[in-house]
Amino acid sequence: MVADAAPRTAGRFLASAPGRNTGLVVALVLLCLVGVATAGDRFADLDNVLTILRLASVIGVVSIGMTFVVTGGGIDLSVGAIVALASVWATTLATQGMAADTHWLVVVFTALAVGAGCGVVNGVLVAYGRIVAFIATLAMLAAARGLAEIISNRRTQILNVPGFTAFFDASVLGVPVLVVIFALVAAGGWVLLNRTTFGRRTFAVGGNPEAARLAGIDVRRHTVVLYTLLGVCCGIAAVMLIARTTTGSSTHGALYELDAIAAVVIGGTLLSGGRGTIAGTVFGVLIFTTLSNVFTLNNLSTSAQAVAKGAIIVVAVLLQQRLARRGGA
Amino acid sequence: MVADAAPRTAGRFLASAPGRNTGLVVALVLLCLVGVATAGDRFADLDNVLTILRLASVIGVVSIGMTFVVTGGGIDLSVGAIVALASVWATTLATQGMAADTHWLVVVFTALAVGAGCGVVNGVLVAYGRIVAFIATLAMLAAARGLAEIISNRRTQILNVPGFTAFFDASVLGVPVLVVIFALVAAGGWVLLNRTTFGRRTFAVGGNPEAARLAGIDVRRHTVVLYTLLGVCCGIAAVMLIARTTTGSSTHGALYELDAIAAVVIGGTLLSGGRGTIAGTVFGVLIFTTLSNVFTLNNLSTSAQAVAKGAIIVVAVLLQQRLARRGGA
Amino acid sequence: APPSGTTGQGGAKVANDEPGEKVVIGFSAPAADHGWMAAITNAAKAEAARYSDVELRLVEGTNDVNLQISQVETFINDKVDAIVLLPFDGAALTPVALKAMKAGIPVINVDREFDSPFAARSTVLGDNYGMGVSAGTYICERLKGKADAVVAEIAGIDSLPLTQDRSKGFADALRECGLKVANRVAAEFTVESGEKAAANLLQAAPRLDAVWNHDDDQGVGVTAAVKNAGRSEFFLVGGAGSANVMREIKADNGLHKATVVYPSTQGADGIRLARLAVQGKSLGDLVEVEIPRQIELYAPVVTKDNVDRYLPAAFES
Amino acid sequence: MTTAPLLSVRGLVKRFPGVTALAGVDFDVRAGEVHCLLGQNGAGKSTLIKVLAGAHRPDEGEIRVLGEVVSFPDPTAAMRAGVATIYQELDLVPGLSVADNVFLGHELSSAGFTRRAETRRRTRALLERLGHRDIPPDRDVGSLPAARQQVVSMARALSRDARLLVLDEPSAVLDQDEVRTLFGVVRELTAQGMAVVYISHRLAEIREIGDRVTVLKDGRTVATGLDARAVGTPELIRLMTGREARNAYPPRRPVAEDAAEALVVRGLVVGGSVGSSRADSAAGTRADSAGRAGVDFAVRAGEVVGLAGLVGAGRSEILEAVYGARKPAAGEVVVGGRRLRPGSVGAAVRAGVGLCPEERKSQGLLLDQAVYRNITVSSLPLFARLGFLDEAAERSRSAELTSSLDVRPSDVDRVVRALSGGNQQKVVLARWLLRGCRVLLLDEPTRGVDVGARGEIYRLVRDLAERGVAVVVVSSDIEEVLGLADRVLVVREGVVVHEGPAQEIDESRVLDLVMEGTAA
Ligand SMILES: Nc1ncnc2c1ncn2[C@@H]1O[C@H](COP(=O)(O)OP(=O)(O)OP(=O)(O)O)[C@@H](O)[C@H]1O
Ligand SMILES: Nc1ncnc2c1ncn2[C@@H]1O[C@H](COP(=O)(O)OP(=O)(O)OP(=O)(O)O)[C@@H](O)[C@H]1O
Ligand SMILES: [Mg+2]
Ligand SMILES: [Mg+2]
Repeated sequence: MVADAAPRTAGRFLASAPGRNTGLVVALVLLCLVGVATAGDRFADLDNVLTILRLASVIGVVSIGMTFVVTGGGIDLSVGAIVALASVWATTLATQGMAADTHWLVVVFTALAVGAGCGVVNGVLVAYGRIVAFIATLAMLAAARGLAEIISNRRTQILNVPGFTAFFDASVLGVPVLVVIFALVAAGGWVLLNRTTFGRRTFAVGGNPEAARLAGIDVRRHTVVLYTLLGVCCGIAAVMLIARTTTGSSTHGALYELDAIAAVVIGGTLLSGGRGTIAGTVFGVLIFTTLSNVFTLNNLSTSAQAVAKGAIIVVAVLLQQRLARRGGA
Repeated sequence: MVADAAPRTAGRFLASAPGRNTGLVVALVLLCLVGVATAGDRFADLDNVLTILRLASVIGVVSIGMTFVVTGGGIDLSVGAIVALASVWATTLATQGMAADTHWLVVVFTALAVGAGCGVVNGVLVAYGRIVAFIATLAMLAAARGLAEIISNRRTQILNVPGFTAFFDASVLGVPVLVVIFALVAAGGWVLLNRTTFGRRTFAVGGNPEAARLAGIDVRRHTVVLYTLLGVCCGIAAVMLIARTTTGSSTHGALYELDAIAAVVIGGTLLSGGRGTIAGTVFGVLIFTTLSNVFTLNNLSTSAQAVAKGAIIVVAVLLQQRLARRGGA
Repeated sequence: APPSGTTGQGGAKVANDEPGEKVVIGFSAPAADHGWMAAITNAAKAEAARYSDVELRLVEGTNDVNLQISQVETFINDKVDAIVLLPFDGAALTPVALKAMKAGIPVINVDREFDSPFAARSTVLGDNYGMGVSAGTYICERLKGKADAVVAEIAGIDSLPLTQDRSKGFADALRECGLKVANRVAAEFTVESGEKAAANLLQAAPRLDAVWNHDDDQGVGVTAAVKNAGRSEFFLVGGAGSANVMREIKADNGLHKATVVYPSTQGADGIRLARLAVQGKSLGDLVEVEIPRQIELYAPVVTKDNVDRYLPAAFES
Repeated sequence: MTTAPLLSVRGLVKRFPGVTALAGVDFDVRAGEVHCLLGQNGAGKSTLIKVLAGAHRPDEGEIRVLGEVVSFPDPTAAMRAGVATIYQELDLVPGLSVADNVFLGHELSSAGFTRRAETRRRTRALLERLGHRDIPPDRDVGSLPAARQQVVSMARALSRDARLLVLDEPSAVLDQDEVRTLFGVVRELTAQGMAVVYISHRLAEIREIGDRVTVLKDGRTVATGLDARAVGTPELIRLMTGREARNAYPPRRPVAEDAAEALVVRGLVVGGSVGSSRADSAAGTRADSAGRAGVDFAVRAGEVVGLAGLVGAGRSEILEAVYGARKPAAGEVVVGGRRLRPGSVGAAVRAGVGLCPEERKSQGLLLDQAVYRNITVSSLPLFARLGFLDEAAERSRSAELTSSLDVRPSDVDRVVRALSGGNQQKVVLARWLLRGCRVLLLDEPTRGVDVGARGEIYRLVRDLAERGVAVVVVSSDIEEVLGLADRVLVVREGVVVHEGPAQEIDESRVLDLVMEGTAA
């Protein structure tokens, strides 16, 4: 027992909450080393780091929301479409008109409300309609994109609300507002998942819905709330995307569903539900974003990027698993 | 333990294998009625039916393979990319050269071999690398598309092998060869899933992998075979697509993963594994294909189509479920 | 509605516009997942609406060649009078276009060319290679004498052959004046992807002199990214020719100094040609009795000097 | 006394599609008593308590609490009325900590934030009361052995302010020592006026803890309010089964001296990945794999060997290692003279080894598949020609087995999930009967099995042994090990501490052996 005290301490650490992400941290650090080695100062530059973070922030917010839904045993394929719909709706002339007359917060609230609304519909279809989440949200994907196209008439809608741009273009102590929002959503998500009754119940609903029901949890209502939460995250992401591109468009958010789910799963959240980690998701998002940054800095062709991306995902996951297994998790 | 007789007969039927698909049949029939009502003879026309079937056949073959993987508790996001890679590889100049010198079957075998190879890689990553299927096949998706682009140099490759086209353009008793292939794959899939030890083990592996392992099934090897089977199906689909378009291209098979999984799930196969039906999958494919045909005939705008599609999916599933529930399944 | 007194975009009112026998035209194009493609479909729709004798069958835009093939098959089953086809992949749609032609339905091929001359009655071609050449030549001119100039390229969907053509033309033209593409990224023709690609590109290249962006719709995102990064040392050349960018060029208050038109009215041209072909009419300004086999569109560079000519025909992204 | 009983049930009916699980149940529970429910597997006990817990809605009948008619549309309503339940199937959430599981659904929180320290403190207190200060409140429940999970379930029931505590076979996964602790708690609770409904198939327990007994048969009350201490065992068995009781343990036949050794285990050290991760939180009660002596034993054809020991002594680990389901750190397994490839289930099965695992739901059964498919899953080649299955043959062979094992209902097309716990166990047994093994490993084969069926299983084991099968039985019921086995191995901390013929040892001696060293 004395003999293997050291490895055991290591094992303990690796199995602990921060330790469980060691593999991800290692993968990210390796990626950064590759970045520095191949692109030098252009990579290890404050501006570049901020660029990466800014790029990560939009999909990051969606992924945080997705972490809740997946932990709660669901899945949502419609996130990209919801982002598109919310961005379009929030930049319709009517909304912009209202914002110009009153306050740019109208734009923000419209996006959040549209996101939440779509989330509620998803949740109700899944929880009360008992439609498999995959199918229900696939239907929402089709419908929301179609609606976004109809509303925007497939035009890119350009935002013209001065206060809005001023607010989101600003920086707080050198950190862009978008990154601050991502950080706040991540922190809020972490607290919500790990420190509140709601979070506990989310694990229960995802891990063993029958047990959750027997424990007196209203599983269906909880499910609706989870999808709504993700919808609101999509609304936030839409606002961020409007700020970043100064537009609303039915083409926004393309393939977000795959990106978000990939970040969530690579972060260690179980697709079957019952286990989820916000920190893991944040690392997952950062890994994917850094990867494409390193590729671009190196001027890699898109095809080579794709092949390399596939290989790197596999290596990162294997690494993560070996480390986690040693931690005996 | 005494049961009421009359409802039971009805219930028995609805719960039986053909009965379980009643909802799907009803949905398909309704769809056809809508088609006849809105497009009349243009819908209920032999040529149109063949058009629907031809369209269904490519994605149909992929969906049959997907049914096996999903029933076995897995998922494969890389099918579209594998179709693209197989189509490109089978139409490289080298392959075509060999085919011209020897036999067009070279093209066919290349496509099948590439599909099988990708399937083996997927299976090994999932079963032996223990990488979550979602992530492993996502990596394959990126890598295979990238590879297809590299091989084809992002050019569409045009097939110039006369025997090939002649064979696949033919009809058997008025039924196009592509449709015949789909029918054969579906029939073979049905027999394999429902009448063989392999199929039975697939249900076991998907239903409870631990129990399957303790019952003496080599779960990992079985999983590899399942993914390989799907890879071969992708190879067949690639051949069919080459025949239909006379080209191989890295853009082939876009979003097949969503289409195939949607067809499989709407058909009644459980995404969590352990339950799967080939007939349901065939109906699922036909529903989606007929839907788009009815839309085409009716001149609906793309956006309105998307919204309608979303709504119809939800209605179809709810219908299916109500009927299934009455069957007490 | 009967043909109104107003003329189509850029077209002249000619005797050809007089109503003739009724023509049913099937129109199929790739998914309208970016502004230019949406404009193509919208322009085609608007063009068809101008003629009382045209009935347009518009089907779901799709990037699945298999689905597009079946749409054309449906047109054949329906015995439409003509088919206007903007194929997702020209080569892949060739067999079914051949089938349509064999069935006696004239096919007007738009933008992406079939690989068989028998597959289309007439072809309206955008000049993708020429577009790259135009952009490259313009950049060469503006950067004249700057041998160490850094030129970057933001391409569109990289897996499409047309993107390859554009890039090739661009590289060839730059080579003429001794420049080369220092950095190249690819976006997806959408605002968001443009923003992402540009954000990364701007990091990769700390100093730039000129950037060619293939598509003005993604250009909205590119502009936003440049603004976010606070960069302004270079100029932008757009592509496709959206009204937004042209207005910016006209005002001369932004980074865009020029854009290379890739006409989004090709679909509309296709509709007109289809109608004429079916009605047995010829092109007004040609002496020929029949419409020509092929029309290759020009890819002009729009600058502050000539923007007024192009603005009316530009598409709103 | 004239006061209304705490709980009174009249004419309760519950139908499932195709089955009437409760066909009219009446019984009363008084405050302060332990009311035992008895009945064969599938009699409807669990269904009854699920109705009482609000998990199922009854089709007919009424429930009164203190004379007032109540209805429990959902579990919350039942909990509010003071009913706390421990279900037969563990209803915990893996991935959540012990403390979180205990307070799931009634979390200690302020403004939505969980009060984690308080939750831990109260969980620790509850566990201590159940005699398990060794379970850390922060531990992920999914990583605990089943027996520990049962304790957590109990802590959870206690954490609710209940007037009526319902326990559905809580003792099935516990060893004798733990059952004693449980009884202590139950007595303490009833002394405070709480009523307890207790379900068990072990009649000795009923006699020890119960006050009154209600017997269910085919979903109906056949006797109620019997005095638990007065009523005789044969009488209870007759009420439950409708048949006369038979001698539980069939007679042993001496094993032929020259019988070949079917299974030989040499120097087996189990410290596989799963075991070692558990070991570190067992708080040093277990020796580490390093320096631990291996396990040696041999089983001759036709011999039944029993492994006795406390829960967590490592008996299941040994069986799993023999079966190849777990890779041993050292040692070898020889079956029929051939050494098995370690860590390969396939090799073991091919050599003729079968295992009925301890946790039948997660390890043994394909819950959503038909009974016959569960039975034939290990013997598919028997029914296949060129890979094609003869389903009719599968069904008829399975039906033979289910009727000989008295599985109820005997319909082989029913999904296993809808069977009662005991019947599910029989399905797992049927699987290996069908395959026909040389060596059969049974881990807790009678867990949750009713008395009648238990006797049948014993006879079955004997039958198999007489036909030359080598059987290894693990059971936490020491009496059962002694009654059934020819030879007994006592396992403690992964090591065999005693080996000898079953007749030459008695229960108290075994208890001494298993407890030694852990008593402190
Ligand atoms: N969810 C269900 N669906 C269908 N039938 C069910 C369901 N639950 C129980 N049954 C059936 O109801 C009957 C009673 O089962 P129950 O679980 O109440 O028995 P039990 O007395 O608890 O048996 P055991 O001692 O084996 O636990 C059985 O025939 C069983 O098959
Ligand atoms: N209180 C405990 N907490 C955590 N792990 C424990 C505890 N008690 C035992 N274990 C672990 O359980 C494992 C042995 O379990 P195993 O199931 O093999 O025992 P068993 O004798 O078969 O008991 P059971 O009768 O429960 O099956 C060992 O790895 C041991 O470390
Ligand atoms: Mg029970
Ligand atoms: Mg055990």
